[in-house]
Amino acid sequence: MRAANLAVQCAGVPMRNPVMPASGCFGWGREYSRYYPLRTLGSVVAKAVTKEARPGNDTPRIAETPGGMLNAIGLANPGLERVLADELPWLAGQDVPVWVNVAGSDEEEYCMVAAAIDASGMADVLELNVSCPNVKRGGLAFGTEPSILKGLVTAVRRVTDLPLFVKLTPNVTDAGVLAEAAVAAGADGLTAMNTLRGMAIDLDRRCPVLANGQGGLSGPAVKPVALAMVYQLARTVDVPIIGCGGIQSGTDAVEFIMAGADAVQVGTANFTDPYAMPRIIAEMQTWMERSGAASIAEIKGAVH
Amino acid sequence: MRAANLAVQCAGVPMRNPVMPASGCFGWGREYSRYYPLRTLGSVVAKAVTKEARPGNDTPRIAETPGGMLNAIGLANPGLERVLADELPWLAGQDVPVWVNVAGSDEEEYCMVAAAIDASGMADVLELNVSCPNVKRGGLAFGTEPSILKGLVTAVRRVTDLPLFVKLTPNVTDAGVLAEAAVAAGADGLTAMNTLRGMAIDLDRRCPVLANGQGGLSGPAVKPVALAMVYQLARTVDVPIIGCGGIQSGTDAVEFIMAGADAVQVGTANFTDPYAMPRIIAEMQTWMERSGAASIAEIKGAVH
Amino acid sequence: MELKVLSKNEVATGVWEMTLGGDFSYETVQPGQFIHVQVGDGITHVLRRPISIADVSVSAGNLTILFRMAGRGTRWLSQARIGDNLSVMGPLGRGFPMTQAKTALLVGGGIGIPPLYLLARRLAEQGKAVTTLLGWASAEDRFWLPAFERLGHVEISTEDGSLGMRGTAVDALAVLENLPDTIYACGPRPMLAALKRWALRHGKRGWFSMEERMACGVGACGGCVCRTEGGMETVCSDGPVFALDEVML
Amino acid sequence: MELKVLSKNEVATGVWEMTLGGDFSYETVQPGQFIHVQVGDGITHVLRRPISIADVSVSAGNLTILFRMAGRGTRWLSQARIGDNLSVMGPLGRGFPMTQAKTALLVGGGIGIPPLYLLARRLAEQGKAVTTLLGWASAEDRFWLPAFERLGHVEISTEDGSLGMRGTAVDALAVLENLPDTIYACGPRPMLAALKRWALRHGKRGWFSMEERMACGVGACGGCVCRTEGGMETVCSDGPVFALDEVML
Ligand SMILES: Cc1cc2nc3c(=O)[nH]c(=O)nc-3n(C[C@H](O)[C@H](O)[C@H](O)COP(=O)(O)OP(=O)(O)OC[C@H]3O[C@@H](n4cnc5c(N)ncnc54)[C@H](O)[C@@H]3O)c2cc1C
Ligand SMILES: Cc1cc2nc3c(=O)[nH]c(=O)nc-3n(C[C@H](O)[C@H](O)[C@H](O)COP(=O)(O)OP(=O)(O)OC[C@H]3O[C@@H](n4cnc5c(N)ncnc54)[C@H](O)[C@@H]3O)c2cc1C
Ligand SMILES: Cc1cc2nc3c(=O)[nH]c(=O)nc-3n(C[C@H](O)[C@H](O)[C@H](O)COP(=O)(O)O)c2cc1C
Ligand SMILES: Cc1cc2nc3c(=O)[nH]c(=O)nc-3n(C[C@H](O)[C@H](O)[C@H](O)COP(=O)(O)O)c2cc1C
Ligand code: FES
Ligand code: FES
Repeated sequence: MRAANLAVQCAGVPMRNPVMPASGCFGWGREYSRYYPLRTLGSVVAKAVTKEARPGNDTPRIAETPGGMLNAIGLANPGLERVLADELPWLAGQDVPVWVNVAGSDEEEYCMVAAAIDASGMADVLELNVSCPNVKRGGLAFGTEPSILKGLVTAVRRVTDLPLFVKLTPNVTDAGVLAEAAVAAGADGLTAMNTLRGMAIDLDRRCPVLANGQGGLSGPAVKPVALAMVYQLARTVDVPIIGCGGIQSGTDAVEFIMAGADAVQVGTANFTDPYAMPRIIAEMQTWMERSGAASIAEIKGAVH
Repeated sequence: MRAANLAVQCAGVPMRNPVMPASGCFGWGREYSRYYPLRTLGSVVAKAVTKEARPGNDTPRIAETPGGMLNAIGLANPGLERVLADELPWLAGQDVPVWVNVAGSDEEEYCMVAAAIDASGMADVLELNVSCPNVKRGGLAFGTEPSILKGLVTAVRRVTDLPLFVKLTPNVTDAGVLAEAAVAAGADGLTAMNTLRGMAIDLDRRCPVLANGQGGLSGPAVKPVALAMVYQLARTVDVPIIGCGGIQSGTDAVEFIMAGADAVQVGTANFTDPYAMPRIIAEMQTWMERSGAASIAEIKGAVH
Repeated sequence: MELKVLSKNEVATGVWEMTLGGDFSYETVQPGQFIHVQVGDGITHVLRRPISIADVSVSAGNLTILFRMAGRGTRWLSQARIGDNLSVMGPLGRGFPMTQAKTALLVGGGIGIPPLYLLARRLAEQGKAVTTLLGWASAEDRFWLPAFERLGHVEISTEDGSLGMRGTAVDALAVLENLPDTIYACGPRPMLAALKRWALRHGKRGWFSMEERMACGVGACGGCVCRTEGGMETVCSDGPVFALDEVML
Repeated sequence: MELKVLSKNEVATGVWEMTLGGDFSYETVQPGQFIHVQVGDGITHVLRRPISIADVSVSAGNLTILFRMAGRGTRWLSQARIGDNLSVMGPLGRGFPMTQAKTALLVGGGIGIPPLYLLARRLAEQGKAVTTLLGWASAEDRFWLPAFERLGHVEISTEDGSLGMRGTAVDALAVLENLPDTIYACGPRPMLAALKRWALRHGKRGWFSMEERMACGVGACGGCVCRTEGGMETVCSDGPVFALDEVML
């Protein structure tokens, strides 16, 4: 048994370990701080923030599926102003890097939110959620068309010097092309992946379970899809990659690291077990020590 | 309790019920005929056939994942000639419609195989597997680029009058566009869906589990993705749709019918339970009688 | 935390009473709060199931839940054996507030009835006059009726008229002789909507416990919101109990 | 079909012996055939697990398997309780052929040993002289050693040398006094490859039982192929037993 050091650097941001929550699955951090101190984590990732408050979709917003779940929260958030006033100040005092997930309906909104969060000094990393439909370009998601994505990342890059991650959607023919567009436009890293498009049906009521009809699939069911995406991106671009999708255990996390990820995000598993992330960190430590891996760098990309 | 009639017609082919195996998951039918007579089923769908025999990929070809499995069989089949001589004659004598899944590396191969199977008189329906890489067009799968798909379906349509189904891949940005291309080129129906791209990693060996690296994800894990795709296609095109992906029970099958499918295919569930399809048929019957649905037509598309 | 199954009884067809013991903050439990119970191994079910705390014994160190086998998750729960450990989060949410009111009307429909028991007991212990209207589909669905009867006056209604009056718990409002100071209710949405109209018409205040599909159970995911006069609020942490004049039905 | 767990014993650390009874075609079982066992509820595990039939009693109507807890599926199996029903397909595959040979050499490594037991018993019953080479990682991993010893001569090897000679079962070939007519083997691929070289060198024929990840178990999915001189063949239905000169290792 060799001691293992889990510390990593992601786009220049030092983290105690490579484990952080997935956006939207950890509120503003406060909700889980009664379970463990947030500085247990490598970083904290906040919910998607938009310029104005958004109520989100009607309920039901949640459906369970085999090995996973669907959500259609609809970017519900209190809006930039209240996030800056009520949520980030607390989070910024927790001695852990803060990632803020930024969303919008057009380039201006993304830029405006990104610039304001940068200016507040309360975020360490910005993560662009590009699964939102682009209202000015026929509702096509920002993350599905390389030229639109390039335009968006170029615009946001101009207004912030914070490390900029782009969170890619798996609902595309070739994520590699989108990744290249994001990196060419100045993204410092990529998060793979957001949810898969899915649906559940309520047989008794003869309608979709979710009020919104469709939703985003997450949880262990999607893990193989996310692993394949991380593996592909690691062969395509040369920036840090955050693996995300179905991670429930320390060995799941190590699999993503071996596929080429620098760090991982944990979403749905927090709902199954509020202590999921501290447990995952401990399990990674144990696995590494048993296997004689002294650092994350030693196993990163091992399967390539 | 009203009696329920499960019989359906798909592109003119009458079936006793809407349940058939998914290609590649039921061999040539013979393997499961020791468990129940094949005429229990609505149809039988054979494995993918190519012009020449193909050995397929190296092993491991199979990996289990949470709620699903990955496969990378690699179109292993004995080739057209032996399929016509050894496999289809038996299957054609089983008093059940026969679907043959056709694959190839270029348009000529698809056309040649389709024409020969049509000429043999031993198939009732052809199903084009368009997830194969197109060797003449840079290895891009036939099913990912509308113009390539249109060309392929147009070409095959010219050589056969058999009902022609196109089996779509979910690994695209917008399956609706591919569906429209297939229908415009003369497809009589669509099967949704083939497998999702995925990967599993063997931590001990520090390499992908599958010899091929990537594989196709199937099983209950993908059911929400398949349901969303069927729902979308039912709103996009006006041809029969075969729902496929993660169906394990009669209520799963009814969900696909309600999403807009005319019939369903069952793949992975055959491995979990060799009696899966007769059980699914019985469960559909029970569900329909309990819910007062007299026919499949009565519930088809109910959630729209 | 892990709680051990101490006892388990089917109190009506498909309705189970289960007592759980172990390390838990029993002394802080408010009526209307719930536990969030893991079902299965984390793959078959990734989501926990919210179940109200029907009763609690601080001295014995246990709590009781009552649940209906509604689907796969509650079926799993009904198959837990005595001695098994369950992973439980809680007590979660904000419960029914105790007010200065002297008389309380409790209205429960079907599987909305469990949280009202602990409430009725606490109110009775404070010397309040408790009237309870309980509604079930049919006589054989009833559970814990004698327990409620020990705590105050009870009116029963069943949809098929097989016990008490025919109709829902709300229909029993018609037979009330005196109007109560405060209303507490839990049950199907249409029942709550009808009760809200009645309460507003009679100028009564009160609290409703709401149901919504949940993921996190702690206010972090935004899955379980309900519309209130103040905007969208989470059922799991702003609720499940809301003032009847605030919640939009 | 459903078979009931009749007994269950941990015969070495992490290695379980389990006897299953119920409706099954016991009389047709050939040594080397396997059962395909469902683990879990069809979601956590969509694939069955292939396990060799280690022994069978036609008169008592039961069969015995021996399995190592290798991962999640076999862990689930090891947690089955006596009286539980397991969903089992089988007997599947083509077993070891019985030949005219008078002397047989059986070579088994680790968890490849189980199918050799029924084979040894059948050979011994036919009056053949059976020599068995058994290899384990370490002395405490051994199981069913006395059972094999009752059927013929046994040579043991362990990788750490804690029992018998140090090395693998194949290394024990060196101590054989007489060469056998036929060879039967099951175990890790490198062991089989070494044995194949030895057999070809000595002009011996024989059969190997192969392992591959399986889905259907009946030759329908093409998942479990192995390369032979005749092309790709399925381990589940063309095998698991192949002639040693046919199978490519
Ligand atoms: C605050 C609160 C307290 C509750 N207290 C009780 C109680 O004391 N006794 C009791 O029997 N039931 C109670 N319920 C309802 C109970 O949570 C559901 O019946 C249960 O979650 C159904 O799970 P299932 O897997 O059996 O059903 P399925 O229909 O298979 O569940 C699928 C998914 O839908 C969710 N779901 C289904 N029905 C409901 C519902 N009515 N409310 C919320 N989520 C639902 C499940 O949690 C799961 O995520 C309560 C619900 C809430 C929100
Ligand atoms: C014909 C045959 C006979 C067998 N007989 C026995 C026996 O008698 N006793 C015994 O202990 N084991 C036997 N095995 C191996 C046994 O099937 C695996 O150990 C078991 O499937 C592992 O499952 P798991 O879920 O515990 O492991 P995991 O590694 O979690 O399994 C993941 C997946 O890989 C497959 N897999 C993993 N290891 C193997 C393997 N070595 N061979 C085939 N598939 C594998 C599993 O079936 C499953 O689909 C046999 C295998 C075959 C093919
Ligand atoms: C309830 C819920 C809310 C989510 N909200 C967001 C969000 O606001 N922004 C975002 O980029 N991703 C969001 N996601 C996606 C997750 O961050 C993550 O990419 C996805 O769930 C896959 O990871 P998992 O399988 O670990 O959950 C959300 C997911 C869930 C389940
Ligand atoms: C082992 C295996 C082999 C397959 N072979 C083929 C094939 O030859 N042709 C094809 O179109 N689809 C093939 N598929 C995909 C299935 O037909 C089906 O589309 C997919 O598995 C989803 O359905 P399921 O979740 O019910 O398995 C195969 C799937 C599996 C698991
Ligand atoms: S369940 Fe997550 S906010 Fe209520
Ligand atoms: S497991 Fe399907 S062919 Fe062998």
